[in-house]
Amino acid sequence: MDQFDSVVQLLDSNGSVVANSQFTSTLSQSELLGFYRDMVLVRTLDEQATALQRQGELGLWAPLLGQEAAQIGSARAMQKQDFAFSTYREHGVAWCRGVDPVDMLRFWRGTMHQGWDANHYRDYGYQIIIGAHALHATGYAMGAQLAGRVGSGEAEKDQAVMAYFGDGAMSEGDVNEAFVFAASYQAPVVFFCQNNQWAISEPTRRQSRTPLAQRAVGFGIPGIRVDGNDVIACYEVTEHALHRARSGQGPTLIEAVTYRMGAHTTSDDPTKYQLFSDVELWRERDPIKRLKIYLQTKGILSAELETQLAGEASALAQRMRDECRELPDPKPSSMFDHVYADTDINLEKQRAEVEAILIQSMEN
Amino acid sequence: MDQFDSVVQLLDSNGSVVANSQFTSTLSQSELLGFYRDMVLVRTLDEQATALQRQGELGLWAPLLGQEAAQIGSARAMQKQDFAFSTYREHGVAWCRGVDPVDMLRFWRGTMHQGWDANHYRDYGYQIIIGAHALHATGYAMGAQLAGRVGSGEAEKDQAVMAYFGDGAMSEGDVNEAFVFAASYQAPVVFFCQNNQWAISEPTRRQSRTPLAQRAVGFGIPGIRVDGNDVIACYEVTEHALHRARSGQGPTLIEAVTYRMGAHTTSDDPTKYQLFSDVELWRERDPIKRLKIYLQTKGILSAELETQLAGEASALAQRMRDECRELPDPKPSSMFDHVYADTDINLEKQRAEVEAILIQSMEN
Amino acid sequence: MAQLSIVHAINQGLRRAMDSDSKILLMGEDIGKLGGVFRVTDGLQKDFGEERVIDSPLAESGIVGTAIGLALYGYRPVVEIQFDGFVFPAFDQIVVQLARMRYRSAGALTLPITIRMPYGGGIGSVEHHSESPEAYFAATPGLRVITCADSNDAYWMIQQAIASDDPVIFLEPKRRYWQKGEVNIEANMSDALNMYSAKVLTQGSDCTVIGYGPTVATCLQAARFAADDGVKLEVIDLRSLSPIDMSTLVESVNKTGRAVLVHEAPGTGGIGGELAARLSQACFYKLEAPVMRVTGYDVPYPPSRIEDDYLPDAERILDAVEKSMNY
Amino acid sequence: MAQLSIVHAINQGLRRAMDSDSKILLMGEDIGKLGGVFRVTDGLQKDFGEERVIDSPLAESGIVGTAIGLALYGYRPVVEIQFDGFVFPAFDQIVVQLARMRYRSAGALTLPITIRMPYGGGIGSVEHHSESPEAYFAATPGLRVITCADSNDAYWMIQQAIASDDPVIFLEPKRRYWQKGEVNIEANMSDALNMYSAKVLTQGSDCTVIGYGPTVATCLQAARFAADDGVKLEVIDLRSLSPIDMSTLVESVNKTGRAVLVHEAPGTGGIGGELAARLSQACFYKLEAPVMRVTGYDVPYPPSRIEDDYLPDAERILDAVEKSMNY
Ligand SMILES: Cc1ncc(C[n+]2csc(CCOP(=O)(O)OP(=O)(O)O)c2C)c(N)n1
Ligand SMILES: Cc1ncc(C[n+]2csc(CCOP(=O)(O)OP(=O)(O)O)c2C)c(N)n1
Ligand SMILES: [Mg+2]
Ligand SMILES: [Mg+2]
Repeated sequence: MDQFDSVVQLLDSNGSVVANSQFTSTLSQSELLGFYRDMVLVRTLDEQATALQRQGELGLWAPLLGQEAAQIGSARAMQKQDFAFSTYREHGVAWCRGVDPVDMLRFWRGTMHQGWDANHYRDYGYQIIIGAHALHATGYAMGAQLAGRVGSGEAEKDQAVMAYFGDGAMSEGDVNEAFVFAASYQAPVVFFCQNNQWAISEPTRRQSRTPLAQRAVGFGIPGIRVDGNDVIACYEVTEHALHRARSGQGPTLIEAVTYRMGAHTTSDDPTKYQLFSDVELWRERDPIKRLKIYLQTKGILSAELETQLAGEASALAQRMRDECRELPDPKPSSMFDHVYADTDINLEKQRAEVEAILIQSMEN
Repeated sequence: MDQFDSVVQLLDSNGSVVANSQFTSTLSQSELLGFYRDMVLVRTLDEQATALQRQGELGLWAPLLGQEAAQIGSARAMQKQDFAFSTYREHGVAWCRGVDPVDMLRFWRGTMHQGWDANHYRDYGYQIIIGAHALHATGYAMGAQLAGRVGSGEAEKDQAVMAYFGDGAMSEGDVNEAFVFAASYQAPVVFFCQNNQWAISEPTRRQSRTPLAQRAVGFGIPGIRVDGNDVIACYEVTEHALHRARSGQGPTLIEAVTYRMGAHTTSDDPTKYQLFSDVELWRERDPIKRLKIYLQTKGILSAELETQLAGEASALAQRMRDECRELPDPKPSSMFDHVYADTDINLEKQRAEVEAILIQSMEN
Repeated sequence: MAQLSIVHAINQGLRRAMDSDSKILLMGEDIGKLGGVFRVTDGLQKDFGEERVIDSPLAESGIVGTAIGLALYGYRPVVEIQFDGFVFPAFDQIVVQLARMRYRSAGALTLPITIRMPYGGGIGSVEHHSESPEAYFAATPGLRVITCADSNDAYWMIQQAIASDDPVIFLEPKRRYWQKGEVNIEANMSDALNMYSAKVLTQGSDCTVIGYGPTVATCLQAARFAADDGVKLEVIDLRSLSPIDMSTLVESVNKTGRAVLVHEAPGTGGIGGELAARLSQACFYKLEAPVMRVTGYDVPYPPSRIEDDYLPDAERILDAVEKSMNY
Repeated sequence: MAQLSIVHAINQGLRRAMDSDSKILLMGEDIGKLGGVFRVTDGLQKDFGEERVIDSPLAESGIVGTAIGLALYGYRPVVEIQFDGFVFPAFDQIVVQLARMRYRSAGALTLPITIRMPYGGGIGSVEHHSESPEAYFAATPGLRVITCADSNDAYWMIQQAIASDDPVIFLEPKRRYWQKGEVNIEANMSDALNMYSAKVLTQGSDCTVIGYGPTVATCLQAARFAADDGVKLEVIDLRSLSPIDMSTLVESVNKTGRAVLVHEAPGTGGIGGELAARLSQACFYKLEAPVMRVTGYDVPYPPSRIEDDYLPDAERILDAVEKSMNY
């Protein structure tokens, strides 16, 4: 299984281009700059949200720190008509799908369970239950297939689906059943596993003794490992897999090897289980740093652009701070909305009760 | 993945010995004769139970017809201290564990949910929920490990566990989670998948496009395919895997390639989905026939032995017919037994109610 | 009018629904060539093709989970769970995902999925083939749970379930599958009784007896026996376990002053408890006796040779009626 | 006596149990080095080793399923489910396998497994972190379901659960985890109140108020408010949801003639329905008013910014008491 010992890398941690027999960068300078901007802003977003949680404005936050390249590289390979199914950590994916960072906060602040319209952005929102959405993604991909939107050859017609999850999720029955269904129906779905080395406090080896990408083979699905801190490789590998999917060649599992540089969530204390030396090692492999060196070396990233981007970042952070606090709390009686499509007498009675309590408490 | 294209075979369908680079038969003449007897009697048992169901004596029966070699070969490789976890079809395994065929009928007649003491025979009984017991087997194997009964090198001390299931079961989350746990803890469990080509009416390719044994690789578990109609190969391959397990080298997945020659259960109508020509093809590969030819050719199986065995078979059938009808119906109030270890007032009240109803109805 | 068994009526109902809406897909184990283990989908794959009648891998969570994805894409999946006892691997997808997607998305996402499931005992089968898991689903906000007791309801309610934008658990009383009855196939769906309404089957002044699914026939039998003794039972087919049509029940119990609730599932935690609680409250001053429950006992489903002692029968219902009348 | 938080009391209870029986194993996600996301198992892996405090792969069905195998081997696994909302992938293993193995085997096989699970809302967290799934388990024959409301019970009941040969679902009221209380750690287990008994916390003649787990504190608060108005509430901590200690409840309700049931889970299909049904029957002539339920509403758990409007509070309990008194 030698193929899984090697990890596709096109840009090493020093920002130098690496030759690869299968993949080469097809990205233009402006695309690369765009990725850089994405990663910087997404890191800003993440830091700001973490800070907002610390200030009590959010109930919880799951930082993506360290996983910017995996998320931006893969999500930027998606077409508009594709659809993303994510976990709680894919803020970078939502970002690429066009979701406003403030809308992302709604979930974590507890004002809404889904902060944006999934169909509008073709991004499913946060899923907490580990692995459950891998099946939704697979079913959605089966839908695209049934609808004749696979293998037509028309660029804007053919669709694929991205299913994001972590290394821990690889152990859940649902993810493995998703592999079964995807393989059986050859559904156009790309499973993108961010192996950030941890499922909360448990190292990846508790879930698997073999590289996770290898899991795919037994299901008859190609598996591929990519350097998850190399945004270019993540892009190319995903683009390749999505293309396969859209053109009717079936599913792929991508394992993006990365590291969770932050806490699991703002409730977590990683010092209990992470080695400082590991974190330091991975800091060397920072996804933003290496692209920055590359862009600077190539003369693509000027000091001026840097300043502009820094301004953009601080404006974003400022807007998040301002708008987070302004996010409207739901009306208490809205808890009865959308439980059912049809009206429910029982719930309408309960709604009236809640409204009466509120009036009563306002009168007191 | 070429390794999975080949299937370990030591005795071909014409009863000729086949050379294999990895495995050779270690079986004595009397062991081979024993296997032959096992298969003949288990087939008799199966036919008799099917007949009893037709006569209304059993609620249901799941025939093993065609799978005799897979079950006898594998189960005969077990040691007394090993433990078997089976589905509803492993009558041959229960047979090897020493379970009386009449006790097997209790479940199908509906007099008991478990017709024998699992701990006594070290055989778990019938499990209906597809895949659920793969986890029980894995947990049991973890228990053996924690108890220090793996890798001690003492022949009667070291234990392994057999987990039997079908090709359909390979799709269930539980079976895949069992692979995860078994690999993670290197538990001494052998997963024995009888690929009988069908999950009721669905062909194996609906579950997987790759050989099922290959599934193991992605979990870091060795996988091996064996001719499931070759009792010698089934024995040798299982014996090898059990030895690995007992000696601390971890789990194995064995795929025994066979064919379900009968209906799924007595409620099923396989003519709706099976091709007659396929069934005919597999009839040529009959597991009993080939061993018979071999034994006859070698002069091991005399006409006298044959007659003796036929007598044994018809005695068994007769005893099953007689004793099945004699199996005691449970007392109605026994439905309240063993729900809990501790007494339950609520249930005792209900028991009294049922007893009162019975007295009342006897009085009427 | 047509004389159809319940199996056949559901089959025809599915066929009619699929004819009228090409977004409707069937999914499940063995529903294609085999037509399902109870033949409910017999012939449908032949007529609608493998893309609309989909034999799935053997994985219930996978079936419901991918059905959710298909529904998100715009399809209306009708999922078959082969037997009641096999629904539990899909429990997470049903109660945590299916039930909540509309709520989670504040109405943006709709999952018009129907989950069909044969349920109940009395068929002499082995473990896990005779379960009554309805209470788990009826206790789950976001799900609808309905069940039919006759062929006409089987035919129309399956169509109503499929037409609903809510996820519906459609429970099929397997031991009544071969019970025949008149089906008004000429009607329109809008003429059929709303699937969420209870139905008064016999008028009676002495005691209200409420059953659903497989126990409705038992209740009717009890009513016939009672009538011989001059006792008039008002038998109600509950039909919908979520929502519960309280007004029909309350009206009847206020009239009779007595109620007996009948189901196969264990009493404790069953639908009967919820009904008894609600009726005891709603009819507090009208009840002449406590609401009685005649149910399966609080044990796992027993071996089939004693299932008749487990299942509510007419005697037990009449005992409860008598207890109520003499209270 | 010691002053311990509920988290700490459970931790100490686990420690004491493990000290006394080497067959006891802990299994779960992140229970080792991290000590669990709520630190309930803090320090136990360090002291008892990785073989007795086992970090498991991320698969709940796998955890419970392998625990069953370990129990068959002779161990006594104590499983942690990280949050209430994550128990459903294990539902099949819990209700179909764990609950029934003793019954299935006619007593030959024993599964002395305890499943620990933080439950309930009020912690301001995101979806799936605030569920109250107790009714599903309490409706399942073969399972026992208990919950603690104070540190002393936390300490003793976890030990009793582990000592029991029945599978026990041990529900931990997560929003009360840090509530401190006296624990009588010098006692013996046999001195502690039986885990299946309800406990009368305040004597009162006007109305019985029954809560469990996280709502017990709310009931006590209501009782204090009521006392200010001269209304005497008899607050009962139910403690065991399966079995239900009916005699304690009936005695109280027969005395007060009134009952209010309080839980966080949705009303429909909740424990309250079963209790109301039973009390309405058992206290038929003594009840002065229908049994009232104060519960979560029949909706999925709402976004946390409005969870306080969802959760029963002292006002709502007092409203129900008033309604009952004025009925
Ligand atoms: C079914 C389920 N079980 C447990 C959890 C609790 N939990 C949340 S995140 C997590 C670890 C997930 O690890 P991984 O899949 O690697 O994703 P990562 O958090 O590293 O991105 C756990 C155990 C959950 N959310 N859902
Ligand atoms: C969880 C679950 N789902 C569905 C079923 C119904 N069922 C019983 S056997 C079977 C097919 C099993 O096929 P396979 O695993 O290949 O075993 P085989 O019957 O061929 O021995 C199905 C779908 C079941 N018993 N349990
Ligand atoms: Mg991870
Ligand atoms: Mg099979």
